[in-house]
Amino acid sequence: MSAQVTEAPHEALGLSPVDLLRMHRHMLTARLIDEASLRQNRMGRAPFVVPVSGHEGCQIGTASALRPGTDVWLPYYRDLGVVLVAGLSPYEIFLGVFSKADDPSSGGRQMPSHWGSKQLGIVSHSSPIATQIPHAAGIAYAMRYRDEDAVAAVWFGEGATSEGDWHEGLNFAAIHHLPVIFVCENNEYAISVPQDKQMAVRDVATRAAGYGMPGVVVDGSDVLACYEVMRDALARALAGEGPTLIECKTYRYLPHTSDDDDKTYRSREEVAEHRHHDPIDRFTTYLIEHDLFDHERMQAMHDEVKGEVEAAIAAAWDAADPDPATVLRHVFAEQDDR
Amino acid sequence: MSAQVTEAPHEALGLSPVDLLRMHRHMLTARLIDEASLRQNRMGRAPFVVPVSGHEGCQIGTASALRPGTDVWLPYYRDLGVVLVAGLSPYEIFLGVFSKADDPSSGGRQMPSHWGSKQLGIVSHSSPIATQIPHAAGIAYAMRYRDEDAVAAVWFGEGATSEGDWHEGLNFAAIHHLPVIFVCENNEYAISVPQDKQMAVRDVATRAAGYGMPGVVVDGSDVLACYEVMRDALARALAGEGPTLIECKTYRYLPHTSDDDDKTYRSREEVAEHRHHDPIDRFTTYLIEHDLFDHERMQAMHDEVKGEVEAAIAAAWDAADPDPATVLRHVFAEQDDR
Amino acid sequence: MSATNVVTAIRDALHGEMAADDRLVLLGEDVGARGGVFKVTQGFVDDFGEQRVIDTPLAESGIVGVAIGMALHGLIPIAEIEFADFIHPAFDQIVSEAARMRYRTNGDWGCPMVIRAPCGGGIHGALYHSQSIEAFYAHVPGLKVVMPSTPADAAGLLRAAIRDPDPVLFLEHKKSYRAVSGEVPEGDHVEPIGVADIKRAGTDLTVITYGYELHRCLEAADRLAADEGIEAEIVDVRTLAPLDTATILASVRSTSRALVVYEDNRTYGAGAEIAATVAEEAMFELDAPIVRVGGPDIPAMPYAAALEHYYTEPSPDHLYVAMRELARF
Amino acid sequence: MSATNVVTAIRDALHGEMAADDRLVLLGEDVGARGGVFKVTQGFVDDFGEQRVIDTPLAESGIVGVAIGMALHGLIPIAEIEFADFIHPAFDQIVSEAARMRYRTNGDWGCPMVIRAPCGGGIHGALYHSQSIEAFYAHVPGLKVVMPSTPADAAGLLRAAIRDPDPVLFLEHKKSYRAVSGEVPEGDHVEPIGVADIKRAGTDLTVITYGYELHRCLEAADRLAADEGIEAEIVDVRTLAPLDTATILASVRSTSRALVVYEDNRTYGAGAEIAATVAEEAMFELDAPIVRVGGPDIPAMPYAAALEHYYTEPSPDHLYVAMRELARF
Ligand SMILES: Cc1ncc(C[n+]2csc(CCOP(=O)(O)OP(=O)(O)O)c2C)c(N)n1
Ligand SMILES: Cc1ncc(C[n+]2csc(CCOP(=O)(O)OP(=O)(O)O)c2C)c(N)n1
Ligand SMILES: [Mg+2]
Ligand SMILES: [Mg+2]
Repeated sequence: MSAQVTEAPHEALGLSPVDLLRMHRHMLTARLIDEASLRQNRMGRAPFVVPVSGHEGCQIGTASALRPGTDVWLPYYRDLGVVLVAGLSPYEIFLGVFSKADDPSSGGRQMPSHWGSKQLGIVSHSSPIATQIPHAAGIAYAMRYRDEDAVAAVWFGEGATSEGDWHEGLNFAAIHHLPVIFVCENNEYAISVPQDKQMAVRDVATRAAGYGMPGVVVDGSDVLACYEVMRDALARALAGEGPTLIECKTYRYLPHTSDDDDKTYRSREEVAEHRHHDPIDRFTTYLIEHDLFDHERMQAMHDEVKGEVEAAIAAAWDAADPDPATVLRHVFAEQDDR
Repeated sequence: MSAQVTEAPHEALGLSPVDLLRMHRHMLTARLIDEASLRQNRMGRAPFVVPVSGHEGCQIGTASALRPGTDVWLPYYRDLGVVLVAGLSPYEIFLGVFSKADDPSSGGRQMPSHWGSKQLGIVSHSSPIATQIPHAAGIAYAMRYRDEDAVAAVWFGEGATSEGDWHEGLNFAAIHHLPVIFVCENNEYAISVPQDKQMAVRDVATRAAGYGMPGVVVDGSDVLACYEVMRDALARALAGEGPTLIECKTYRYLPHTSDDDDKTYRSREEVAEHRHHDPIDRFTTYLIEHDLFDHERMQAMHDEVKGEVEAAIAAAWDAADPDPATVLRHVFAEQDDR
Repeated sequence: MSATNVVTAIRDALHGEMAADDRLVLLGEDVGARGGVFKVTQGFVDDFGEQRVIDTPLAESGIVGVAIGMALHGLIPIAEIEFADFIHPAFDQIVSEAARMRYRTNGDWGCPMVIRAPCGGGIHGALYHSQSIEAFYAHVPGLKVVMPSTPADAAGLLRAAIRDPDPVLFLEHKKSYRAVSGEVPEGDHVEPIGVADIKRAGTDLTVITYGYELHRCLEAADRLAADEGIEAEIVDVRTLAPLDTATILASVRSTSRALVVYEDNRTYGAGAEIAATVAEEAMFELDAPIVRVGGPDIPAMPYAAALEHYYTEPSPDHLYVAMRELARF
Repeated sequence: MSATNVVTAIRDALHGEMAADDRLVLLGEDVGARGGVFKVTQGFVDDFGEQRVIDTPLAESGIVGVAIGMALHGLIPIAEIEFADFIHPAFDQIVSEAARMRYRTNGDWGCPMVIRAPCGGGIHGALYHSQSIEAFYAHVPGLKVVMPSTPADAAGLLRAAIRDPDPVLFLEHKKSYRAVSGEVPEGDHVEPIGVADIKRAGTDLTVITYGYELHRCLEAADRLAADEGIEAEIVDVRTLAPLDTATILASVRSTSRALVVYEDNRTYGAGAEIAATVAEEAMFELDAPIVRVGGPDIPAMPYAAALEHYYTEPSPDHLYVAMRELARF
């Protein structure tokens, strides 16, 4: 078929079959962790979980263009896919879900999905929305100041764009042409608030021009398209051309969190309609069309990842809880800190 | 000359000679109050004053399109010209400059130029920059809710556009298509910070599109042009078409305040160059060209306004100071309030 | 009288006020179709329409700033902050604008508005869904800070807040929403702002508290009375600002012992003002030192059950023990 | 030793630290060509370049947020808030982010940064250029709050703040900038954060204060000693958080009388924590009730001279009188 005769999209992007299968596996891992976490929540073993399903394409697509160990990640709570690419393991994810002592993000102090790991360059974020946007600009300023060949990438929802911090962060980054990439995962809702009550424009990317940076809209269910715009933004940033605002059109298949009831604000039909554009199915089809994958190997990978997730859950569940005696620690630096 | 044969610009705007002379007088009054205030400051009778010189064109041009008694004014400290149009008298202005008990804005509690008068529909503002932007949106929301045929207009400098409140206020106004007009007096500096350190775009008006409202750039030294864009924005707002962002390109001839030394951040040549576009001279020339004014009448008006200002200073200086015994009052409502 | 829980009492009072006065508008995140994350405004958008029940953008400073504008132009806005932990971006609008509008205009402009915020911990909300914020705002002249702990007080004080000519921060302890039930007077019952309430009469010591800690103190006091016949008088502050020092001092003078209990981290917390007031006004009438029991000086409650429990119950029966020790001093 | 005023002491110490460590960057409004509205950073942009002396956009939350990012990536940012009154928009970034970064990551990430803010009144700054803000921030675990009042303390504590691994809010009373002069130790002199200082020894009463009030108290105490031989011991708190309770309590125990003086409006102010601590720890060692003298509960100082004066000097010699009365009690 066509993919054989002309250069395939992934080839044009310089992505090898190994790269593609890694990306696919990350997407599948995110999805299976999501489903397993919700089961843990219903079983009463996880008081609070944050779904990702639907966002895997834009998260893994954009994140895969970065360079672990070099670039810095500023994800938000929805970004399970991003932190998997950044290097958190399913086991570490579930240490957070079960708020265990070894949870790398916070040792069980923050809610699950409040990511962080200095070792992996994942910057800790809080619950308050959009506060990490100026942090990304400051990190990018420090990168340039220190002559690092690196960028800071920050992810957020379309609701976050309404906060003053979002505005202040983008403005500062644009003024100083900083190596930072702003990635908006526009899933049409901020909990229950639809986009038309969040802003009077169709595309968040429209705002980029007002700051003096390029704005790009991309189909979040197309993982390769997301990879491509991120790769280009990375090149711009490294070339000293400044920040880029990327808007990924996506959709959240599940409730906002395990505490939410999305039936109060959107119809089942609407959700079902969006599921037809599942980024994982779409990418699977692409891989099969390009003879990089078949149903057999797909099943094998599925079983393998499923087993990995089940093992992670079992191990994390048995891990030690935080010691209450530590609750007063780390308000300020201790000997070994800094 | 040409103005005689074709319709003159002011005729096209539906402005009568009386209207034009009132506008000119307001501009002249602002300028003479400004100069007199600085003299009072140097004499040690006014610890703190805020210059307006250079902004008269955009302030009186935009303000003159509104309807005193109907529309609501949200000026900032630079807006001496706006509050004169709104109805504050030179005497009331100097009650503020000398922080007298009868100062309509605050009874001598706030610094001079922190305007406010419920009777005149001038909303009190504080020193913190841009906080009045969401207030304007809220007032406009209330106007529509109460079916009033009115608009709220809010003025601010280009520096104010960097605050989160500016972003949040414009976004809310655009989402609800509110009858509010945002007027930016872009004088290229926020105290010492030049525009290129404030934003990476040439025109603040560029930001309007990102909120889903029209953005207009106008020459702030052309009082009639400012009147025209404001008149059009008023018409849009009253027609239910929502907010407009107007950017007036202007320049501040004097230091930021009587406490500032602008020689530290801009050259005398730069200031001198801008003075060539003095909005008052320009408007005077226009009036003379259209036979609405001559040097004699100009001199007469000048003397008349000068006398008015001197009388205002003398009377205000003799007015009563606030009684220290009142300092604890009005923290909360008293019987007669609300 | 009818028995109901705190969240229902608030919803009913709010609904009644909305129905009675169309100057009232609600604005906040998810207050519309979703009815608020705690369902306080469930169904309101159907009853009052989108013009009066406004789903705002995700911007707290804007929410409060817009509400101030509404208040300045004839409406009575009731702004909801989804969690008190997220009120911080609005600090400037509340402190510099709402609280100072009347003073800075020498009484010319007023700002009648209510800001509702679910606060407090113990519901597994972690660092950013468990905070106590009253100490920051009680210190601000021009702002009233109310924190009811029972359904009756919640309904009565909410009506008072809505009818107050000045801005009122109305704090609702989210653990009390469904955990606490009680009688609510029928009809237009209003509880005055600025008046503390003795929730339990006693002679051996005075416990001054508010918020969900009130219920922990009541429980401990009853056990202490049963076990040892020690009778604690419990003063529910209810309004942090303006503080009802008269009621607090009268009780302390009658028992000669004062224990101040609050959930917020201890240092520079609201309990400091209460303890300082007692020390200044009634020190020589005390038979024992003033004792404060506050939360640990850490940034709110951690998530893990074991850690969160340490915050609310640092030691078994810590309130029971504190009361007993003070009574026996 | 050399005599200099507070603003010069701060400038010199800041300049020295900048020269010694290129991880330091300054950011704020007008800090560049203008050298800051109080000229603290005058000439810095010429000496250190625009990369290290950053004129920021007019956005306080952004200033602090960007500084946090810098601190997270190897720099040591020193953010200047032009006036403390304008720090409020940054409340969330300071409280939710800077102060909580270390705790929420269980020690993994730290946030070494300094936020400088000129505060306090008495310089005809009116409501929004005169505010005291220490009470809001001293209550925040994870944040250190420092407020020096002499040139030597300003220089020594600024060095300590810059070298501290955690965020420090460094408050400079703007009336002290040029009004207060004194000796500054030569060289790399560091004053430890968290240690109060006895600025005047005395035996008859202890006055606990900080900020510009320290100088008013010292002046009144000297007159009182000359007039009546009453010797007040004056403790300069210097660091609001963490509070040096040991020094305060030791002095109070030695004099048996405690007067707490602060400029901020009285209710729920920082003085409440100090008074409450004395009441809890040393009540039975006192011969007189604890007395607090704070500012009136109004939103900062009005502009008109007569009104501003009422705030700082409500009655002639009010501090002198308060000390004498307490000593004589
Ligand atoms: C400052 C702040 N306000 C409110 C909230 C409550 N809240 C949590 S998530 C959320 C919606 C975020 O929507 P969006 O940014 O679109 O991200 P999404 O959840 O859709 O991925 C809200 C309002 C918060 N966490 N922080
Ligand atoms: C929140 C806040 N930050 C800082 C200041 C100090 N300040 C007063 S005016 C000003 C510059 C304002 O510039 P712009 O908005 O352009 O208005 P202009 O003075 O040029 O007319 C600054 C930084 C303030 N008043 N409020
Ligand atoms: Mg969303
Ligand atoms: Mg300007």
